[in-house]
Order: sequence, then C-alpha cells, then structure tokens
Amino acid sequence: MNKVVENVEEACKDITSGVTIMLGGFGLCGIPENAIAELVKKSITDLTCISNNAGVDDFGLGLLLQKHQIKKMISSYVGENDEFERQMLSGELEVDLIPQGSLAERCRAGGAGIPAFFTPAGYGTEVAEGKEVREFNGKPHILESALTADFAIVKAWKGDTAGNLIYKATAKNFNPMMAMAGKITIAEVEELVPAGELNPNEIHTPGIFVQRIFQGETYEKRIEQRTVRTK
Amino acid sequence: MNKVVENVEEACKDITSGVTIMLGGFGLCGIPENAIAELVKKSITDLTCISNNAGVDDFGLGLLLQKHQIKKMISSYVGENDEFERQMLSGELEVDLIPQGSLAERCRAGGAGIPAFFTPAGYGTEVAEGKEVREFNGKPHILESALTADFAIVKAWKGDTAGNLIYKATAKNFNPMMAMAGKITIAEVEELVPAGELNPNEIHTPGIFVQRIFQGETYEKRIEQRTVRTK
Amino acid sequence: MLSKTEIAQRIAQELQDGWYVNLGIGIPTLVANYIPEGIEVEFQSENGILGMGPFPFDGEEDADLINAGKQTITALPGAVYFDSATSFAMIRGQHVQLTVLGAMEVSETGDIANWKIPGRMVKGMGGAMDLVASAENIVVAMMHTNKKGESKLLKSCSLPLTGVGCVKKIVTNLAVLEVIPGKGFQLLERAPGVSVEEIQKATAGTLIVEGEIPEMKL
Amino acid sequence: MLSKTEIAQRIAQELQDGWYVNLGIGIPTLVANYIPEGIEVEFQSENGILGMGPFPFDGEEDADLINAGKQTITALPGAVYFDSATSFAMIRGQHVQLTVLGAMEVSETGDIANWKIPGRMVKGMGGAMDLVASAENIVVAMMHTNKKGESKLLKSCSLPLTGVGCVKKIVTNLAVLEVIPGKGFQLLERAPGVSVEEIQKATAGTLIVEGEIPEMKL
Repeated sequence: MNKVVENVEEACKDITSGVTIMLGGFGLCGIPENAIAELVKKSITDLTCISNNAGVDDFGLGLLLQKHQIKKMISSYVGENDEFERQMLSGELEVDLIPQGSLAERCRAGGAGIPAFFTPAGYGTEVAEGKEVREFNGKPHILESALTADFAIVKAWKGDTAGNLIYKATAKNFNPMMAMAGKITIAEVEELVPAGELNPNEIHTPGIFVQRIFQGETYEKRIEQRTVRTK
Repeated sequence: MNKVVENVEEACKDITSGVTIMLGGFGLCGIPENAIAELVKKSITDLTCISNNAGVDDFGLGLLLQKHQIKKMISSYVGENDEFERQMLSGELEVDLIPQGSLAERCRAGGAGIPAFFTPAGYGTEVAEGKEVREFNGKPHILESALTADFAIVKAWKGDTAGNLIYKATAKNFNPMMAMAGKITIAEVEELVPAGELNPNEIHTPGIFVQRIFQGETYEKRIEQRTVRTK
Repeated sequence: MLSKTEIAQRIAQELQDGWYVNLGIGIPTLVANYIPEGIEVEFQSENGILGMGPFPFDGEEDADLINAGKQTITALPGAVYFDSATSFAMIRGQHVQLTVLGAMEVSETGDIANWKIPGRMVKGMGGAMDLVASAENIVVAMMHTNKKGESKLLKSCSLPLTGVGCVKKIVTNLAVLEVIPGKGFQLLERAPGVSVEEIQKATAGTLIVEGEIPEMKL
Repeated sequence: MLSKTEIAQRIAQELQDGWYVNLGIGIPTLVANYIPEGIEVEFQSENGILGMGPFPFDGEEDADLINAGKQTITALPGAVYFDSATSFAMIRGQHVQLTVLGAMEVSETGDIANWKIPGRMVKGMGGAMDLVASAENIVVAMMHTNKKGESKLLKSCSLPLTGVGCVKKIVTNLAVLEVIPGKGFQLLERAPGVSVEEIQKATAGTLIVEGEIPEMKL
C-alpha cells in the first residue's frame, strides 16, 4: 500500500479555499513546516484551521494569519501571536477556543467514530454555553462533540511508504489524533523509509490513518522559548 | 518513582473476595499468567472479572472458573470454554456481554475520566436495552458508560522500575486501556529493567498508570489455535 | 452451487486497490487467498494488527502474534501492532473499507444475526457488533440455507440481532444479492448452474429479480 | 511578605512522595526547584512528557523536547513521551495527584478565573480548564492582590471562569488559605511578619480566622 507522493505540491494539490484543515503541533514544536509554507504559497483563503496554537507572528500558522488566509481558528491557546490577537479583537477572525484536553479528545473522537462524549472540563464556564450538562458520580460534565476535517496535516519524525509514522519526543502532541480525524490525512516526515524498516511495535500512527506521505525538504524547527542552564 | 514489588504474592496481597478485577489479554495471548495463578492459589471468591475472553477450560481465566471463584464476567467473547458456557446457561455465573470495541473504549474512558460516550455499536440489539439512543449525522448511537476496576492486572513484554511498559506484537490488545482503568494497576512483565533503559519514545503505557510492577517467573504462553503452513 | 472456497473467491472480486479489509472467522478468512492480480489490500485483525500475513511455517509460531480467531499468524513488511481501543477506532471511524463476515440470518432490511442462539449458544458478539454498526461495506459470506434446509435470507431475523440495517451485499453458495432498503434482496448473480427458481425457493425474504440474471464468473 | 520564589518554596512543602505533579507557567514552575529531601515526585507537562527534567545545558537544546510553556527541557531517566489525548487522559482520569497553577481571581467557593480579560486579553485557556475540572488537589500560586492593589480573593469572580468550585488551597505572598465550601477562605498560615489584619485587609472574600494563626516555615 504505497502512500508516497512526490512532494508537498502534490500532497496539497486539492486543498482549496474554504476547507477545514487540522494541523498538528504544539506551539512551533512538531508542526508541518513544509505544508504550511505550501498553503501560504497557494494563497488559498477562508480556511478553518484546527490547531492547538496559532504559531508566532512570523512562523507556523502565523504566516497564514499574516496573509489573512484564515477565516476561523479552533484552538486552545493563541498567546505569543500579536497579529492573531489583533485580528480576533477586531472581529476579522472567528475564533473558537476549546480546552486543550477537550480539543485532543474531540479530534480522537472524530477519528474513532465517537460522535460525542462527556467531560468535566469547562463546566460552569463560557465553554459550556449551549451544551448539555449531566451529572456522573455527583460531578457535572458537559457533552462535547467530535471534530473532523477535510484535511489533516501532520508532521512525523520517521514514516514509511505504507504511511506508518513515528514521532519524536514532545513533537508528537496533537499529531496522532489529528492523523485519525482527517478525511484526507497528509503526513510530512523528516525521514521516509520503505515499508518494513520501521519496527511494527514502535509505530505511533498506523498507516491506515494516512492517505499521503512525503519527505519534507528542510526543517527550521524554530524554538519558541530557548531556556538553558549553565554548566 | 519505584513501583517494583518483590513478587506476585506481594503484588496481589490486598486483592480480596468480592472485588472487581480487569485482566488484560485476548484469548490466551498477553494474559497475566502469574497473577492468575496467584488468584487461584489465594482461593478468593465472588470476583467480578472484566476481560475480553474467559480463557480455555484449563488455562487463563478458565482456572478461576473451574474453582467457582468468579461471580460475574464482563466480556465480549467467551467461546472456547465449555465450563464457562455451562455455568452461564445454568445461571451459576452472571455474564455481561459487551461488543469488543465498546469494551475497549469503556475501559479507556474509565481511565481517561470520560464517564460516557456515544457509539453506534449495538444499536437495535439487546445490548442497547435500557440505554439512551441519540442520532448523530442521521445514524443512531447508544450511550455507553465508563468501566473501572478495583484492580487492573496487565501483562507486558518489558517494563521498568518506574512502571513504564512495552508490549509485544498482538499481546498488547486490552492491556493498555485496562492499565489506565484500574484504581490499582498491577503489571507483570517478562523483563524488568531499571528506569532509563527503555526508550521514552517506544513506551506504550506510561508508568503513571501503574502502581505495582514485578517480573513474572515463568511464561507458558500457550497457543490456542496453532495454525501453520508447510514449507 | 459454490463451495465455501468459491464463495470466498467470489467475494475477493469485491476487493478494490488500496482497501483495508477486516475478515471474520470461517469462510471470510479464505478471501485472503484470492486477492485479484494487480490489487493491493491490507488486512486488519481487530485484536491489533494491520498488515496480517499468512500462517507461519511450522516451528515459527509466536504466541504473541495471533489474529482475532486466535490463530498464529505472521506480519508482512509495513505491518503495525496496536491496542484494542485503537483497533476499534479504525473500525468505528470507518477507516476500514470492507468487512466480510458470516451470519446465521440476514433480513431483507439488512439486519444481521450471528452471535447468539438463546438458551443454547452464547459465545458473545466479539467485535461483530462494532464491525456491522460501523463498516461502510459489509459483505456477508454464508450458505443460503441452514443445516435443516431452512432459508437464512428472511423477511425479518428470528435470532437476537447483531446489527440493524447494515448488510449491503450477500454472497451465498447459490447467489450474489444486494439488500435494497425497503424493497428486499435484489438478485445480482446466480452460482454456475443454479436457476433463479432454485434461488427463489431457498429465499424466505422478498427476492427482487429484474431482467436476465447473469451467472457469476470465478 | 513572600517573594515569588518563597511562594514556590512553601507550595513545595505540599508535595508527597510518589506524587505526579503538573506545574503551570510562572510561579508554579519554580516549585520544581524546592522538592523536599527524601521525597520523589514526577513532573507531567501536558504537551506530552512525564519525567520532565531541568533546562538543557547551552547548546544541548532539542526543538522537539519542550514543556507546556514551550520552553526547552530535558527528560530524566524513566521519562516517557505521549500524545495530547493520553496526556489529558492522565489529567482527566485523576492520575495526576497535584496541580499547581496561577490565577487572576479566586472566589471563596473555589471558583477560579485565569484565562481571559474580555476585550483585552484573549490568549485561550490552554489546558487550564481540563486541569482545574479534573485535579483532586489544586493549589493556586498567586499574589494576594493585583497590580492595582485590589484583592484577588473574592466573594465571587468578576472575570470569565476557568473552573467552578475546584480550588482547594491558595498560597499567596501573604498567606496560606484553604477554601471551605459554603464558608470562605480559612486562614491557615501567615507569611513571616505579616499580621492577620493585613491579610484581612487584602482579602475581599470571607476570611475565616480560627484561633492562633501560625507563621509559615520555609
């Protein structure tokens, strides 16, 4: 089952204005750099982006925001991005803020065919507005629904031609659940190997969830908060 | 964080009659052989066991059935066990049969603090009796609740002193979700190593879900259906 | 009339390139032996493997590597292991394109019963309820009649249901049929040498026969 | 009056051996520097690591290894990486014994507001709503008053809530307080040199003072 496409252009060829896209990553860690650059290049607009964060002003999803390509963001935390805050407060950008755990679980649910589940997160807050509340074990919970997307774009460390993926360290984050929840899931990887080279015991995302895979060209892997100690 | 206990006696010391126990494994594959033997030896009774299968007559959970130690089984498939079928049809044994995917997801939900979720599995069947039905995307779903247990007993291939676990091949099955859903989770492993020896990228069950870990003494690893081809 | 092997052979013609397929125990398992030339499919077994290969050579069995029928198997290059929750996420989330399974009864509305005979056989549903409730394509592989000669294609099922309105296609030893919701079993193909009348006689539910019914090719 | 560092130091006294702990951004992060002797705890960061270690040495940063504050970190022996769904399964499933986080306001019924100032600051709640709704033990680390000198311990919060009735303990620069549902903030300890009257003055919500209030030990 060969899922390999030539390059990022080929992988993103049918992503058009107005679609909903999930993008893996936490801050700038584990984001699909090549595909984001391609979306910027394609100049498509009116995108709904589901991503935990919105990048920084000049990297990650911030690049799409700068060019006003995003109509709506569904995220949990969008600090560290002045342009985002400006567009949101001015009303140019629709924003749906979701508790991080609910965002992760809603993506997983979307991929797993679970249309809705109960969670305690957000009860009694504005997140719960319009949502069903039910008590379990004496504790109120709200009903959250599944999220899916026309395209999910994820970034992995290693991948094989069958679409199996291995992530590195905390660059895993939202990538595995989003890979499950895309109608078409596109994976970009740092190292693409033939099927059979990855240990089937060590694979994080089974290839069944991935429709297209390609090797990314370069990775800047920008660090958002470089914190070090001295020897 | 050292989770190591001396041996199986120590690991199971506070498991008493009447408790609810989850046991990992699919058929005889990936079952906690040492702990099951210990439960037989302890002669505790009135157990509620949550396990995908019920072993065979003379191995796995079949050993507990033979001695009438189980009051209630919560499973998805209990064929391959005549004594089970006899006890169930005669009414000696309470049985709650659950679709396999719902069983897996209900254990995960129990471990993940999700009290209930909707699934299409079982709609229109006796599994749906007394359960809420709701339509999503034009398709009826039923509301299933989380499962937890006083003890979860799982079997892994490798484990470290911090309770991190790696399973082998299809011996993984229900073990990871059950590890999440036990109030006390006991892991028996074929190979116990010091914390730091397992690659943190390759761990299937994070140690936070495991309260006790020990190295199993011997593993028979009986094969239920030996199927081979000739060269 | 088709043998069990031929039923599997006919079902294999339904496979499409790039599909992920879940095969049930019994006749469905045999489908893996007849993958058409030039088509690549991958087999999922719900106990936790994608990329299931053939049985191992004698002496090479691994107790930790089995399929959902608890048979020792092998893994092909590109295979992957996963837990039961992830496995049913694939199934429930409709990432598996085709499910082939056996049945005791099928109704003309697509209901299926294959897990329980009250008071007699209670083995449990295993993954069948999840599979039939979730799959986009379900093909039932079964004999047209039971051991007593009674039709297994009914107006409505008499046994406890596994799923409601989910069966799309049925391949039996006599015919290939499609469930047309609200109408009945549409006869698509006859087994070699089997007449429409014979199929009609063996079918208790509504049989829809439109035009010439071709003989199936194997 | 305590410095931020001393607030962290006092909170560290709450740690118990064997606990898994999630530390928020800001003062809470500093708690990791004051783990009491003879106690072993493991730090969870909700972006996907258990067993978080100190910052890396200069030149050894790994862009793929960060904490929830997006800071470069290291992993200790026994560490493990996982995805965001698993991370919040740990949190929601109450496998994390203690959460320490900052707040803009806390009410005497245990409500907390720390994510939004309408029309002005909208960064999002991140994992805070999941953490406060799920944790068995929540300790809030904050200044007793805001920059304008107004109390942050209120009868009820004025800002959009992060969670309802979830805060158990508060450690400020002035005091250690416990939320007693239906009653108010019970004063447990005073910061060195701070009087009950000063704490009373800085507390807008109901302050419960019973008997002699000891000075905290650092």
